[in-house]
Amino acid sequence: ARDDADGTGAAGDGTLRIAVPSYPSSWDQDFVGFDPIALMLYKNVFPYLIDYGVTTVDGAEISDTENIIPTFAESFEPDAENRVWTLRLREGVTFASGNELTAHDVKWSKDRAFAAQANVAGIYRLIGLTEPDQVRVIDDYTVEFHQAFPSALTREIQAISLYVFDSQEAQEHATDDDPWASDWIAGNPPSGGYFRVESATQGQEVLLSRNPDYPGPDPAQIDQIRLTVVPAASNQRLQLQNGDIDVALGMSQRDVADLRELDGVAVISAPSNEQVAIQMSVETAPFDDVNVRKALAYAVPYEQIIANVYGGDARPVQSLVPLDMPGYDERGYPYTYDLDAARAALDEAGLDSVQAELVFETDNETQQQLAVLVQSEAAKVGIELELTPLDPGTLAERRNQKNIPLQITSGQMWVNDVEYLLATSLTEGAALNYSNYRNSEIEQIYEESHTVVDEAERNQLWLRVQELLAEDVPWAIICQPNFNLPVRDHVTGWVQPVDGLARLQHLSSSS
Amino acid sequence: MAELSAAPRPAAPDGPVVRVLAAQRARRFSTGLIVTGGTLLGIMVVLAVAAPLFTPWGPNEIDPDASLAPPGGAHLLGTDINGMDIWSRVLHAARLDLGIAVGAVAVAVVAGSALGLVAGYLGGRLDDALMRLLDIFQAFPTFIMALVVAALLGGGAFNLVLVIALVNAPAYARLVRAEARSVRELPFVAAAVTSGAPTWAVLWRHVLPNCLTPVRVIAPLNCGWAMLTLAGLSFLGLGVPVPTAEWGAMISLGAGDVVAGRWWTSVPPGLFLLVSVLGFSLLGEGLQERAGVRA
Amino acid sequence: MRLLRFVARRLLQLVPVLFGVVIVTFLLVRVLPGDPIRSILGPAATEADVAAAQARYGLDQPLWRQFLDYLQGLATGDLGTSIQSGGSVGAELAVRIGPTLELVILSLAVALLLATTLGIWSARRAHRLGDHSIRVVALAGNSLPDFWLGLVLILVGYSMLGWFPPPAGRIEPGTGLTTITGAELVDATLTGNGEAFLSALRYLILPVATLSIVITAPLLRSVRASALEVLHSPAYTAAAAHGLPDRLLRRGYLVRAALVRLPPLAALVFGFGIGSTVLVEFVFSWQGFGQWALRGLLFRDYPVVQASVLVIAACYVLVFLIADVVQAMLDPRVRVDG
Amino acid sequence: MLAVEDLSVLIHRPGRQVAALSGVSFTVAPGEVVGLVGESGGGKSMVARAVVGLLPDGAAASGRVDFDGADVLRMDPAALRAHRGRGAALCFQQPSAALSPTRTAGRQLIDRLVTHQEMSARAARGAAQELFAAVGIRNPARRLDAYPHELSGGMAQRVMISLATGCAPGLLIADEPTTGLDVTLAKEILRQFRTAADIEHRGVLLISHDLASVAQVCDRVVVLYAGTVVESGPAGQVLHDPAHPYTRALLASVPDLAGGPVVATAGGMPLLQAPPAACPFAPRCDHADEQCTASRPELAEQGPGWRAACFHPQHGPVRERPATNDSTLAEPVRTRPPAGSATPREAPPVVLDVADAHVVYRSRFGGGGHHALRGISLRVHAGETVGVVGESGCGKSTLAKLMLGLVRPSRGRVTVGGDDLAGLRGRRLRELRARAQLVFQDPVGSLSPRRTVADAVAEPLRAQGVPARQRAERVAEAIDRTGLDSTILPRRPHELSGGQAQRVGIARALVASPELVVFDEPTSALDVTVQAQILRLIGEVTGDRSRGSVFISHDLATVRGFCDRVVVLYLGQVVEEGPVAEVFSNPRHPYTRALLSSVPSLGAGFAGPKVVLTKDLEESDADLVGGGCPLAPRCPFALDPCRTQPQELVPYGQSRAACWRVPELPELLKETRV
Ligand SMILES: Nc1ncnc2c1ncn2[C@@H]1O[C@H](COP(=O)(O)OP(=O)(O)OP(=O)(O)O)[C@@H](O)[C@H]1O
Ligand SMILES: Nc1ncnc2c1ncn2[C@@H]1O[C@H](COP(=O)(O)OP(=O)(O)OP(=O)(O)O)[C@@H](O)[C@H]1O
Ligand SMILES: [Mg+2]
Ligand SMILES: [Mg+2]
Repeated sequence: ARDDADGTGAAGDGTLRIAVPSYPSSWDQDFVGFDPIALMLYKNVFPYLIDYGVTTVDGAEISDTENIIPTFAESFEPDAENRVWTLRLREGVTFASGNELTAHDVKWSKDRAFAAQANVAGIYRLIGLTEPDQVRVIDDYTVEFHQAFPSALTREIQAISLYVFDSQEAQEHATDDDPWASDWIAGNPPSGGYFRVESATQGQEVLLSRNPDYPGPDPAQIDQIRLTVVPAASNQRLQLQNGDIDVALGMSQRDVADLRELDGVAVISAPSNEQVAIQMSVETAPFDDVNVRKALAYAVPYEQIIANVYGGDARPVQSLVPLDMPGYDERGYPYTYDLDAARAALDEAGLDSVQAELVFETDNETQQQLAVLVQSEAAKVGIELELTPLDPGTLAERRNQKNIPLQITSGQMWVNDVEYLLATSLTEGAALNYSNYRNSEIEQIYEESHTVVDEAERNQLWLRVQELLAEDVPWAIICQPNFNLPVRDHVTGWVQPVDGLARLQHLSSSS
Repeated sequence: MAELSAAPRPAAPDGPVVRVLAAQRARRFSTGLIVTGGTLLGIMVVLAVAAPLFTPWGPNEIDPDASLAPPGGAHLLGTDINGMDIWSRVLHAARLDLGIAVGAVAVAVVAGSALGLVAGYLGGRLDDALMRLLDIFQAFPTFIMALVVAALLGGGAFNLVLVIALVNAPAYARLVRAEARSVRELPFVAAAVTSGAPTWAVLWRHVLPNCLTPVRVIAPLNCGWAMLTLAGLSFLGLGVPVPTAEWGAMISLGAGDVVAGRWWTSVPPGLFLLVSVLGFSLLGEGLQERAGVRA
Repeated sequence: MRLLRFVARRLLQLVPVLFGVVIVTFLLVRVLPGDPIRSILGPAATEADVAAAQARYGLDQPLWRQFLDYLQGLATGDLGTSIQSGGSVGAELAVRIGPTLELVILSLAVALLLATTLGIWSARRAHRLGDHSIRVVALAGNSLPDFWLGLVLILVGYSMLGWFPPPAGRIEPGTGLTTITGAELVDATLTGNGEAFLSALRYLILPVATLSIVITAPLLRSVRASALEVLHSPAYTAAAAHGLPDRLLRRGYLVRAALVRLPPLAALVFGFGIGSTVLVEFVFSWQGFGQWALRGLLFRDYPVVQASVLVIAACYVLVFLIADVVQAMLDPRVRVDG
Repeated sequence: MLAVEDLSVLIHRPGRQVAALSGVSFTVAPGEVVGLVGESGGGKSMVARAVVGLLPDGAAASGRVDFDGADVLRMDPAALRAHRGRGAALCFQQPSAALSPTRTAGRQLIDRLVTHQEMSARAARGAAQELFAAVGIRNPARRLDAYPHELSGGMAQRVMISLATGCAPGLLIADEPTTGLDVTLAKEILRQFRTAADIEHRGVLLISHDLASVAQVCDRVVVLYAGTVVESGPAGQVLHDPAHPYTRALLASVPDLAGGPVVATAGGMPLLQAPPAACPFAPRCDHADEQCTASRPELAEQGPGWRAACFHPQHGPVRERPATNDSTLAEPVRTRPPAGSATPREAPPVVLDVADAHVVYRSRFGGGGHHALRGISLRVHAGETVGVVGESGCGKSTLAKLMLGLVRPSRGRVTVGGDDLAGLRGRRLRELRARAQLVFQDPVGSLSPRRTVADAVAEPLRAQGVPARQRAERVAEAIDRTGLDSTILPRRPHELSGGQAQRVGIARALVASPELVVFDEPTSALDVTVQAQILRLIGEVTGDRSRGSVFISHDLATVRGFCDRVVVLYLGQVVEEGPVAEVFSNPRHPYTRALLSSVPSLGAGFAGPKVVLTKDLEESDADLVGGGCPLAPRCPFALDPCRTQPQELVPYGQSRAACWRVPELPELLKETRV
C-alpha cells in the first residue's frame, strides 16, 4: 500500500481513483459490443449534445428524466407536432483536434450509426427514425430530425444517443474498405465529453482529465480520474479498504454490507430502477400454461431473497413496471411467496411436478445466489429446476434461439417510460422479450401510445397494461435492488444515473 | 551406492568400518510417503463415502436463517452465502472431486495407453500419423486446452471427466509409446513372436505389462493435477454447475469472503483440496522413488 | 554449425504442427456453442443487424472460405479484427503477450534456479532431514491451487504487511514508462528508466512468487532424481575414485550431467505456467494475455481465440524447440544431426 | 605396496545380509601384475572397491587394507582423497558407463592430470595427448575432444586406462577390462597393463573372470570363490596345475580351442549371508568329506608362494591335453558321434535354406541405412549343427533373426522346411515360426518379466492352440528334459539364476518340437562353470537327428565343441565355411586365421602360423568403400585388387573361403613368421 493508506491522499493531486471490473472492449459506440463498462465510459468521454439534469429525491441526487438539458448543443426542441426536432449547435465549440463541432459532424455521426445497424439505430426505431435522410443538415449549426411519428420518448432517447464524432478527423482515417473508420475509432479514444481520455493503457487503466473545452452546464468537478481495471471483487475491496482506490465499481452485494462498517469507507446508496426478474418462456412447455407460471410466481421467496441476497437493500415491487417509472401501479403483480397457492396453481394446471432449466449469467454471483434460493423453494412445490449458468456467448445464442424456459434477467430501462419498456421487453419481437410474450391488447396499446403525448392519457393505458400483465404473468418480478457504491468517505457528488451508467462529472472529493 | 563425499563412520581401531545405509532410509522414506499419501487419500475417501453420516445437513440444503453464518452452532464450519452448510458440502464435494479426477485419469490412462501401445509397437505409418496428431494436440498447454474444451462441452461431471481425460491422454500415449518402442526391442518380445504368438497376445501379455511402470507412477501425480485443473475450471465458472458441491467452485464462491475475514467459506474446501492433491503427490512421489522412474 | 542445421530442421518440422494447430483452433472455435455476433450486438439487434454484422466479420461465408481468408490473413501477418473491440487483434495481442511472457519466464527462471540449487543440494544430502523437508515442502507448494495461493499472498503481502503494491496493474502510474514491448521490466531496461524498473519489479514479486511456488516441485524432483542418478552412476563414482576434488566433481561431473533432462520438462512447465496465468492474472488484476484470451473465449470472439491459442501454441512449440537446443548443448549424446 | 589382510565385508541390506568378502588376504608389489579371478559374485569388484575406499552403503568392513603403510579403511576424507587416484587408481568394469557422458574424454583426463600431477591446464593437454597415444588411441588430438558416447567400446577402455594411469597411481586396478571386447582387441588391451607394470613400474591388480586371458599377462593369480581366497600363487602354477578343486573345475569348464572336452561341475556359487564356517566349495566338490563341511580350510602352503585353502589339494593336469603341438589337431572329443560327416546314406532333409540374403536396417528417415548382411547363403540339414562365428557387430544376431523371420531380407530368400518365410503372413507365418525356435543371448531378458516360467515355456504351444491340459504335460516334459525341477514352474524370471533362465529358454525352444533351433550366443552371459553346464545341455539337444541347429558364438572354442560345420562371418559376409575340424586346423582365410590366433588359451591355443590384423574393427569401418574385400583395410596381405574386387566363396579342399590369395598364403605366412 502507499503511504497515504489513511485515504486522504487522493484529493491532493486532484485525482480520483476508480476501480472497474474490466477494460472497455472498444472506443467505438456504433459498431461494437454491449459492454457496461464501455457504455459507462462513453457517457463521460463522448461529446453528448444533450444530457439529463439532476434532481433530488429523498435526499439522494438522481438524474432528472423530466429535465433534459443541452450540453454541447445550444438547444433541442420539437415543432408543434412533436415530429420534427431541431438541434441547434453552439458556435465555436471545438473538438480536441481543434476542428469545430458543426452540423456536418452530427450528420456524419448519425449516418454512421445507421450504417452500423447496431445500438443507436436500434433505439432510433422507437421514435420513428430509420433512414439517414431523416437527419437533415439545415446550416452549419442546425440539424433537423424528421421522425416518422411524434413520440413522447424523443428527448430521453436522444439524451442517450446524440453523441458525435470528430468527422473530419475520422474521415482522414477512413479507407475504401472501412468507410466509417471503424478500425481507427475502435482503437482511439473519442474527442472528449465531460472528460478527455488523457491516456489509456490497454487492459489496465484509463486516465481521464476534465475537458477544458466543454461548453455546457455541469462541467466535471474533479481534475483527473484514474480508472484502474481490477477484475476480482476481493481485490477491489482490499484496495478500497487500504485507500488505494476511491471508488469501487463492481463489487458484489455481500461486500457492500461489510464495507459499511469499515472506517474511511462509505457506501453511497440510491434507489434504482434496476429490475430483477425471472422471465418465463410463455411458448415452451411447461410455462406455456399460465398456471405453471403462477405457481412459480408464488414459489419465489421474495422477502428471503431481499434479505439474504441483497442484505435488505432492495425494494419489493408489485408490478412489471419499475417503481419510479411514471404509471407504476400496485395491481401489476399480485403475487407473493405462498407455497400453498403455488401448489394450488400447479394442481390447476393438472401437474404434480414440472422440470425446467433456470438460466443465469455465469459470473454473476448475485444471480447465482438468487437461482439457488429459487431452486430450493420451487422444489418444495414440485418445480424441479436445473441451474444452468451460461457464458455471454452461449447466453446470447440461446436467447436468440428463444428456447430458455426460465432465465434470470436484471437490467434497467434506459428510458424511464412504459412505452420504452413495452418496446424493449413486452411486445412481440422486442429485444428483451425473452419470454416471447405476446398479448394482442398490449400490442394495440403500444401502437396507440406512440402518438399519445398527454400524460394522464398515457397513465390510463399503462394501468390497463399492468392488469393484463398481472393475468398473464410472463415474468416473476423479484425486486428492485438499490444501487450501492462503495467509496472512500471523502468522495461526494454521486448522482444516480437513470440508465445505471455513471456520470462521473458530478463526483468530487471533499478533502 | 556410496555417498562419496561422506567419510565412513569412525570405528574402533579393530572393529568393522561401517557405512550407514542410505538405501534403507530411502526406502523407509518412500514407504512413509506412500503410507502418508495413501492415508490422506483413504481418509478423504472414507469422509466422502460416509459424508451423510457426518453431517445433519444436505450438501445443497439451504438454511434460510443462516447465510454466511460463522462456524459453530448448527453448522460445524459455518455456511456459505447461500446458507448451505460448509462442512457438509466439503465432504460431499470429495466424492465429486475425487471421482472426477480419478475417473478422468483412468480414462486418459486407458485411452492413451492403448493408442501409445499400438503405435509404439507397430510403428510405421500409424505411429507417424499418431505422433503428428499428438504433436498438434500437445502444442496447446493443457490448461488452455481444458478451458476451450470445457467451454465446448459445457459443465457437468461427465463432461469434465472427458475434458480432463482428453487433455491428459496424449501424455500417456507418448509415455507408453516410448516404453513400447523400447520394450519391443527386448529379447522376450522377440521370443514371444518366434513362439508364434499373435500380435494381440504379444501386446497384451508381454508388451503392455512392461510398459506400465511409469504410468503407474505418473497416474497418482496426474490425479492431483486433475483436481487442480478441475478447481481452476470451476474458479472460472467452467466447472460443475452451481450449486453442486465442488471444492474449486466453493473456493471460487468464497474467495471474496477471505478478505472480509470470513475464512470459513473458502479455507475448508481449500484445505481439503490441498490435502487430497498432496495425498496424490506424496503417493506418486513415493511410488516414483520405489520404481526409480524419473518424471 | 550442426546446431544451426538442427534448429533449422526443427523449425521446418514445426510448420506442419503449427498448420495443424491452425486447423484445430479454427474448427474448435467454430464448434463452440454461442454466437459472437449476438453477444456483441446487444439485445436490441434485429436479424438484419445480425446479418450485417456477420457480413462485416465474414461470418456469413462458407466455412472453407472463412478458413482460406483466415489463412491468407495469417500469411500476411493479419490476425483479424476482434469482434468484441473492433480493433486489430494483432495490435491487442502485441500489448498483452509481452507482460505475460515476462511473468511466466521470470517465474520459470526463479523456479529453475530454485530447483537446480535445491535439487542438487538435496541429492547430495539424499535421505536426510533437509532433503526430506525440501521435497515435502515443494510438494505441498505444488498441491496448492494457484489462484488460492495468489489470494493468500495478496492478503498477507499487500493487505496485512503492506510490503507490496496493490494488486492492480503492473506498474505504478506515473513512472513515465515508454511502452516498447509491453513487458514492463524489459521496457524499463531498454529505456533506462530505473524508477519504472523498480516499480515493475515490485509489482512482479507476488505473481512471480505464486507461479514459481506451484511450478518448482516437478523441476526440483527431476533435478534431484537426475543428480542422485549421477551421484550413483559409475561415471561419477569413477571420477570420485580417482580422487578428483569436490569442487571439480560438482562442477564438472555433477551439475551439467544432472541438468540434461531438465529442458524438456522446463518446456512442459512453461506450458503449465502459461495456462496458470489465466488464473493468476485474474487474481492479481494483471491484465495480460490470459485475461484477454479468456475474455475472448467467453464472448466467442473467434479471431481473438484463434489468435491467442495459435500464439500460445507457437510460443509453446518454440519453447520446446529452445529446450531441445539447450538439451542438445548440455547433452552431447542427443543426436543433433540424426 | 598393497597388503590386504583378512579383509571381510558384510553388506547390510534391508532384510538380509551379504557376506561379500570373508577373510581375504593377498599382496601386490610394484612392477607386479596380480590376477584376481573367480566367477561372478565372487567378490572381485568388492576387493577393488575396498582398495580405493569405495565400499557400498551398508557395508561393514573389517581387517586391513594396507597401502604403503596406511589402512585405507580407516582413512579420513582428506587422506582418502589423496589415496584415491594417486595411490590406487581403478579402471572400471564398464568403461563406457564409467566415463562422464557430458565431458569430453580429454577434459576428463586433464582433470586427473591437473589434480594429481599438478600440471597447468596447458601442459596437461599436451600430456593428455601423449597418454592417449600411449594407450594406442589413433589420432589422439582429435579424440581429446570426443565425448564418451562417440567412442567405441575398445576406445572407451583405452581412455579409461589412460584416465587411471593419468593419476600416476602406484597401483593400477583393472576391473574386467576386456569383458565385452573382441578377442583381437582384448589381447591388445591386456598388453597395456603388462606395460604399465614393466615400464612404469606400477603394481597392477587385474580382475577377470576369464582365466585364459589373465594367464598371459599375470605374474601371480589369486582365485576368489564366494568371497574367500581359495588359491593363490604364481600364474603358471595356478593356471596349469592348480591344487584347489575349484580352480581345477574352473579351468575344466573353459572350452578349449584345441577341442578339449568341457567338464561341467554341477551347482552354482552360493550367496553367503554370513562368512562361511565350512569350505564354501564343498557342496560342489567331488573330493569333499565331512571335514570339508564341518570346518573351513585355511590357506596352506603348496609350494613357493603358492597357497590353497583345501583339505584335499589335487595335483596333475586338469584335463587331458592333446599331446601334439601339430597343426593337425586331434578330432575333438564329442558328446555324440558326428552327424553329417558320418555315413551319407541318404541326404537328410534341408530344414533351413538361406539364399543370398541381404538385410539392410533402414535409418529412420530413409537415406541409406546399415547393410548388416550382404549376400549370405547357408543351408542346414536335419540332424546337423552349423556354427556361426564372427566378431561383435558382424551380423550374427541379424542372421539369427533372419532365420526366424524377425527381420525380412531386403534381397534373397529364406525357407524353413521348404516354406518361404517371405511369402507368408498372419496365421501361416506364425505356424511356420513355431517350427523354428531361437535361444537368446540374454537368458533372463528373453523371458517376459511378469510371466511365470510355466507361462513362458507354454507360449509356443498356446500359439499352436494346444489345449491347456496337454500344454501342462508337455511343459513339464520340456522342463524335465533341461534338467530343471518342476518347482521352478511358478517362478518369475527375476527369481531365476542365469543358468536356470537359459535352461528355461531352451525348454521353451524345444517344447513345440521345432525343426530348427537357433542358439544366439546362448552362453556368453553366463559364468564359466554354468556355461559349461549349459553347453553340455545344448550338446545333448543338438544330438536329435530330426532337427537342425545353428549355433552362433563369438567364441571359436565353444563352436569347436559340437558343431559339424562352421561359418565365419565378417561384416555381414561369409568369409569362410567348412567342416569344423578343417576350418580350425587349417584356416584358409586370413581373417579366420587371425581370429584363431588371438584366442587366449590356457592350453596350446592355435598352433599354426598367426596373423595379426592391423586395426580395430571400428576404425576400419570408415575406410570400407567400394565393393572390395571387407577385410582389406585390416588385412596384412591386402593388395590393390583386394580393395576393388568383390570376393566370392571359392572351394579350397573341404572348405570354401572368400579370398583370392588363399593359394599364396602359406608362403606369405612363412615370411611373416620370420
Ligand atoms: N551394493 C551392494 N549391495 C549388496 N550386495 C552387493 C553390493 N555390491 C555387491 N554385492 C554382493 O557382493 C558380492 C560380490 O560382488 P562383486 O561385485 O564383488 O562380484 P564380482 O566378483 O565383481 O562379480 P562380477 O564378475 O559379476 O563383477 C556379490 O554377491 C554381490 O551380490
Ligand atoms: N535394429 C537395428 N537397426 C539398425 N542397425 C542395427 C539394428 N540391429 C543391428 N544393427 C546393426 O547391424 C550390425 C549387425 O548387428 P548384429 O546384432 O547382428 O551383430 P552381432 O554379430 O550379433 O553382434 P554382437 O556380437 O554384438 O551381438 C551392427 O553393426 C548393428 O549395429
Ligand atoms: Mg565385478
Ligand atoms: Mg548378437
